[in-house]
Parts: sequence; structure tokens; C-alpha cells
Amino acid sequence: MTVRQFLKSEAFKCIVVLLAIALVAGGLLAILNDLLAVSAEERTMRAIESVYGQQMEYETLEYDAADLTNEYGSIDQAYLLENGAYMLRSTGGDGYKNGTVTMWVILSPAGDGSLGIYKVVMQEYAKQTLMAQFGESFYAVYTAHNSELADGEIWFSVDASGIQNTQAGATMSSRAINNAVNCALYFARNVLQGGEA
Amino acid sequence: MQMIVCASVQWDKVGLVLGIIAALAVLFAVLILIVTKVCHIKEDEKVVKILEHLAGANCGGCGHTGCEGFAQCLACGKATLDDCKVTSDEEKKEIAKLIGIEFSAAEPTVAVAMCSGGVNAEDRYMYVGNDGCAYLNQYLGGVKLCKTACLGGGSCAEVCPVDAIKIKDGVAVIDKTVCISCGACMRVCPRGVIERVPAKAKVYCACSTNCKGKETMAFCKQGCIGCGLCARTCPSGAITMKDNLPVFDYSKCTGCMKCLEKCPRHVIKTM
Amino acid sequence: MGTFFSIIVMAVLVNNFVVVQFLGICPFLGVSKKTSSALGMGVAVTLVMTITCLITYPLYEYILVPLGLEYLEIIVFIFVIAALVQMIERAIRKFSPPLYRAMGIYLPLITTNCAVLGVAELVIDKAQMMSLLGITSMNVGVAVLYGLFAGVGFTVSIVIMSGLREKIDRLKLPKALKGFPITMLAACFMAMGFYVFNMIG
Amino acid sequence: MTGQRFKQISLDGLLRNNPTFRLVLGTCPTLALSTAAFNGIGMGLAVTFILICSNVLISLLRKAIPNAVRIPAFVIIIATFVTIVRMVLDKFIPSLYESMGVYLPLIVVNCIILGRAESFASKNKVLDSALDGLFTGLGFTCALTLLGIIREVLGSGAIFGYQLWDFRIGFFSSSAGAFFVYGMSIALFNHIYSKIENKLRSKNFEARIMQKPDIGEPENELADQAEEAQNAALQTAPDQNAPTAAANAGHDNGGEA
Repeated sequence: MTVRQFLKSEAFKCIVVLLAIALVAGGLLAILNDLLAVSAEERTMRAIESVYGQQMEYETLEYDAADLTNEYGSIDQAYLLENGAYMLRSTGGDGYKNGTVTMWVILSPAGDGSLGIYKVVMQEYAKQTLMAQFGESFYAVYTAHNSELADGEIWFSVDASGIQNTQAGATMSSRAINNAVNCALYFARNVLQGGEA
Repeated sequence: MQMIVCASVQWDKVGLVLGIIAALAVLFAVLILIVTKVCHIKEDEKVVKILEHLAGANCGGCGHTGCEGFAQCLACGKATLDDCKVTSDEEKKEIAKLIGIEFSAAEPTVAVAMCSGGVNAEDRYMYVGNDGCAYLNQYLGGVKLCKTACLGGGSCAEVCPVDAIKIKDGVAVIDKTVCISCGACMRVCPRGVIERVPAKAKVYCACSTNCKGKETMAFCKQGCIGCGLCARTCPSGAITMKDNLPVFDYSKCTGCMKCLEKCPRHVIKTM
Repeated sequence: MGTFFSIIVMAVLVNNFVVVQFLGICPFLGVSKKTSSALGMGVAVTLVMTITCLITYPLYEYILVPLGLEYLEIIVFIFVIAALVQMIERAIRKFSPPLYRAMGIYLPLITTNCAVLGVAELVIDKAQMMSLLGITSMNVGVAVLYGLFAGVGFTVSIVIMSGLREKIDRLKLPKALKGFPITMLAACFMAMGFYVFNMIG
Repeated sequence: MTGQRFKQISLDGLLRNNPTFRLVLGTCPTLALSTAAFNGIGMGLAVTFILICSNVLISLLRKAIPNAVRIPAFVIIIATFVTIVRMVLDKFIPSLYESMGVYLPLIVVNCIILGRAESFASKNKVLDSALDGLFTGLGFTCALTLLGIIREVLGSGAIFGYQLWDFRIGFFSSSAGAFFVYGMSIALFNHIYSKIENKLRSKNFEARIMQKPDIGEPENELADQAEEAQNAALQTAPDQNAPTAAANAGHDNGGEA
């Protein structure tokens, strides 16, 4: 099997073809990945736009890890917007099959200085297959209870212990969403407002 | 635009990706080739080509386990193309060219149940148990007195892929317009009542008993008594009697239906 | 030893890929006509799963993550699985042609089998694995073992289904229900039965 | 590319080889996503687009790719298309990406694409493969939407997200319900399909018999051509009243040869 025969043989053809396809695919992907990379700033800008409908300057808030996680979940990013509202990206745990739910929670300062929930936007969810069940009505509950939230120590829950908000047939996913919102509230009360609430 | 494109692409990362993927591709290509070399099996080129033209339904109608077995026998001449009913005629022409034999479209055939017994035929015993012809045929040569009668168990209707068979008053009746002559019913029938008849046939004898008149009358109100009237009256001489049963030569049969009118037992029926 | 048993229980019963997570249903329905071909399929999938975990876990841990190339993950994983399936196809074609014919189109489809890629993705998700098996650190050994027993779980469920199907196909069914529909109904009751594992898991 | 071939491919994709009901491929996404009709459309269209692209490229390269490495080569092509679509959508149409974000990685794992590539695209010309990809994708979309509607109406009392009534049967939104609905719809589809096919075959019985030349009669080119056309028309053209939503073929059978 001289080298010349090897170069002509079927085996060499296989290697060359597979190599060529792999290189073209890999190269294309690598280049496109850099070209089409969506930066973190752009994602935040999109989130703001989806909530307020127009772009706005924002300031990234830095906190040490201890403050960012609490019993309900963890805060990934915290931003202070131009109009004074806080935008928190919080992740709530133990959903269906211990998957997690990541949401944008926007807290705007109400009249008496406390932070009421202005809007809640679903960002991503892992393994929660029944997300289609959650209609607008489910999310509206979070923004309706700002007055009760003002006097503190009231959380959202699946059963009647706190403000009840659950979706029939998808209680585990509801629990994960409640956790995400509670985590943002807890962070807002203890860290953003210096923990006096 | 060209400058911006170049700037945002980190060429070192791209190089890295290409390196990793190239290494993986070559590594696995070589591995695959080694395994292919080790597991190389000599494959007859002709069999592969024939397989492409066969319908590939693996129905077993040709008596082989699957199309591959049939293709191998075709290649070495042990099987004929007519065994396969499912492949269309153009494909058969292609295969004929491949294995170098002459092929002409075979006469299309349909299956027909050569019996009109059922409720007319006497039962040997009253059978209570699982339904299905195999069970009905198990004890004392079958539930019917007549040795070649259709048992009405419906196994042929169960297995027919196109639902062409219905059981009417205990006898299987095959709708010739739907039947694709795949032979599944013929294989499953324990009594061999179903046979293939040219699709153009007009009449057939709905009985397959070879007993003489008196015996037939004993166990069936509608069995053929082998009187031979049909053979004598047929103007084109298409019917010949063979051990008490009329045999039709369908190329001569003109469909004049004289035999049907003449038959005292009304056993000769239209298709 | 504790982790060994917890791997077995988790991979075969609690997180069984086919019956609890409903991944890899195409071959599960397609090849389970006869127990012999189901067993052949199970062994092939187990082999692919084990070797896949053996290759993709270190590949991801020690090459992709340090270099920050996570986006290549799907492409590389599927390529590795496809290469393995191609080798297995050649081997099965040589050593047992009847099994090769019985598997037919479903042999190359092991590549896109959700279960195989599911294992590869699950194994590299450290947090998930640790919470699942109750262990503190993840290493290649655990990954390969999980792949092996996930394959065993797949084989167990496909062989059970093929035993069921051989019995079912003998029933007197309306013709439309024969084949896939009745298998789906059996799988439906199996799913109800296995729903209890969801509670434990 | 005769009209005949087009009709055959289109009816194959939509009816005769419908990936969900007849070939029973792509069951994992079908079971997972048919909880809502809107998922069905989204997933279906994404699969259709990627199926067409990969079928075209694979049938372009079919002579170049040797048989020994065909599976890895096909898979790389499919995975690359999926990732490119994901990147482009994420960058330029974020809203669409949000709603389909969950399904896109699932498409790589979809058996239909590799199944069609392996059984059709690697053996036929480019245009045929593209058409087959389009119609198989459409068949998949219709089937998935149909299942989605059934399960959504029964499971969560809504249709396309619009709440109809509050009556909900939990069984249908669970995975056991998915198996049940999928199995029953396959049975219904096959039952209706075989009824139509049998009716059509018996109606064409006379024509089928007359067409066949008797033994010994010399075959001429015209008879062959007519017979081939007749066979194709017989094989694929269902009646106008084919019930499934997908089959709005609506053209008469035969008479076109």
C-alpha cells in the first residue's frame, strides 16, 4: 500500500471529505459566533425596551455574592434605571423536576418610599414544560398587591400562607416563579433599602 | 464594513475552533475506517442493485424471509420475478435487465375462495373456543364434515392488508377489485381454499371437494357433485372435468355464463 | 459504594430516560416488535451512551470550558455520537445481519436519539448531577457509569415493551389499532405507572 | 421534473409518508410540544426551514460523501444549520427567538431531518429533495398543530392561547395523555387513509386490468407510458373528501396521463 495508492484510495477520500465538512462547519460557526454575539448590555437594553417600550440609560449595580443569594433564589444582575426603578434578574429554584426559572423583576419606588412591583417578565425556564399554561392573569397578580407588600414580611406562595398565586396543573412551576419574585423582593428590602423594612 | 467585520472576530478563537474540530474529525474518520476495514463484508454488487428496485416491503409473499433473501436468490437464478407480487412491473423490467433474463408483465391475478359451504355445510361437532381457522381446524380434521370446506374462522380477513375479505354466512368472500394478490390469505388458510385466478376471469367454481355426487350431498347443500353439465354446455370448450371438479381455461372463456345457468347446484358463481 | 447504588437507582428507575423523561421514543416504538431486535437495539444504545460519556465529558470539562467554546457543545457532541453510531452500524452489519435488517432506519437514528444526547447533556450539567446523585464532586468515572446505567435503563424499558408488544400483537384488534397505536396505548399506561417515580425523583 | 413527480412528492410528504402519522418519526418533540397548538406551528415551521436547507445541501453533496462516513457528515450539516439559525434569530429577530428559544436546540435531535436525509435526500436530485423537505415539513407542521389543538382544547380549555372555557382535563396535558392522543390520531389517520386507498383501488380496477398487455402481445412505448402514468395516479391521488386538514390536494385522480 504505497503512499500513492493510499492517496487515491477510498479511505483517504473519506477522511478528506469528513475533514472538509467539519472544517467548513466549524469555521463558519466560529466566525458567525463572534459576529453575531449579543453582548450583555444589548440583552439588558432589550429587556428595558420590552418593559418600558423605549431605550433608557442604566447603571449596573455591584454587590458581593453574599447579598445576591437568599433562601428563595439568587439575583444574577441588578440595574438602577434612569427613572429610579430597579431592574433585577432573579432566578427561582425547585420548580418542576428541580428546574429553575429566570425572570426580570422591575421594582419602582412607590409614593411612601417602599418598592412596589411594576412589572414581571419571564426570561428563561429550564425543564418547565407547561409554561404555556401561564397566561397574563397569572403575572398580573404580582403587580396587584403592592399595597400589602409595602408593610413588609408578606411573600408570594403557592398555598394560602402568603399571597396565593398558583396555576392549576403546574403548581411546581408556579412555586419556582413565586420563588424568583420573592427573591427579588427579599433582595430589594434587605439590600437595596438598607434592610430597614 | 469590512474592517468592522474583521475587528469583532477574534481570529485566535476561530483558529482554536478549527484546530479542535479538525483533530476530532480526523481522529474519528480514522477510527471509523479501522472499524469499517475490520468489519468489511463481501457484498455482491448485483444484490444491492436489485434490492434498490424491489419494493422493500419485506412482506414474505415470495416465500423468503425478506427482500434481501429474495434478491440473493434472484441474483443466482433460484427465484423468479413472478414470486414477488408487490413490486411494480417497471421495477421488474429493470431487475430483469440487471440479471439478464427476459421479462414480460405477468397476467394480473386475484385471490378467490373456492368454497360456498359455511352455513350450508354440515358441522362435525359444535366448536366452542378461540376463534380463528387454526383452532377450528385442530380436532378431527376440522369442524366441517367436508374435508376442503372453508371454516369461516376469519383468519384470512384478519391478515389481509387491504381488508378485501369479508366472512358472509360462514364463508370467506374476497372482493376482487380491492385484492392486491399478495398471498397473505393463502398462507394463513389451513384448508388451502383460497387460490389465485386471473383478474380477467368472469366465473369460478365455488367448491373444491373431490367427492362424488351422493357423498357431497350428504354434507353440503351447495357442493359440486361433479356432474360435468358445465363442461358439456360450454360453447368454447373452456371447462374440463378433473376428479369431479370443473377446471377453467380462462384464455378460452368468453364469459357467456351458460355454465352458470346450467349448473344444478348453483356452485359456479361470477367473480 | 453509596454513589454506585444511587447511580443505578437514579439511572435505571427514577430518571429512566424512556419511561420517566420520555426521551428516545422513536426507537422505543419502532424497534420493539421482537424482543431479539429490541435487545440488540438496547445493547447498541448502551454501548453508544457509555462511550459517548467517556468521550464527551472530558472533552467538555477539559477542552471546551477552559477555552470558553461552550457554543460548540451541541455540534461536537452530535459529531462524536454520529461517529460512534457509524462504527456500531458497521459492526452490527458484519456480526448480525438479521439484527441489522430488523433495526433498519432506526440504526442511524440512534444519532438523533434524544436519550443519547440527553445523557451527554445531563452528565456535563454538574449541579444537576450532584443534586441527583447526592455527591459532592463530579468526575469521569461517575459520568461513564451514569451513561452505562442510563443505557441499561433504556434496554430494560425497551425489552419490557417488546415483551408486551409480542403479547399485544396476538390480540384480535381492529386493524387500525394494530402496530403503533396499540403500542402508544401500552406506553400511555406505562407512563401512568412510572409517574410515581416523578414524585421520588 | 414532471407534474407527475411533483404530485407524487407533495402527496408523499403530506399524506403517504406523513412523518408524524405514517412514518412515526420525531415522536420526542411531538409528545413534548403538543401541549399547545402555537408550539406546533412554531416548531413545525422551524423544522420545515431546516429540513429544506439540509435536504438541498445533502443531495448536492450526495455523490461526494462516501458511504462509510455518511452519518457524521449529514449530522454536522444539520447541526450547523440549526446553530446558524439560532444565532441569526437571536441577533436579528429576538422576539421570534424568545418564543421559539426552547424548540431550536430540540430540532437537532429531531429524527425526521436525519430520517429524510438518509432515506430520500441522499438518493435523489436537489430539486426533488428540496420539495420533499418542504412537504414533509408541512406534513409535520399540520400533524403537530392538529395534536396541539386537540390537547390544548381538552387539556387546558384554550385554543391558540385564547381561553375558551374553564373545563380542564389534567390527563391530556400530562405525558400519558400525549401518548394516548398521539396513538389514537395515528389509528384514526391510518383507518381513514386505508379506506380511501382501497376505495380508489377498486374504482380503478377495470382500468388497471385493461392496461396490462396480455402475454405475448408486443409492448409498445405508448402503452408503457400510459400504464406508468396510470399507476402513479392510482398510487397517490386520494379523493377530494380526504378528511385530514392537510389533504387539501383537491385535484381529481387520473385522467392526467
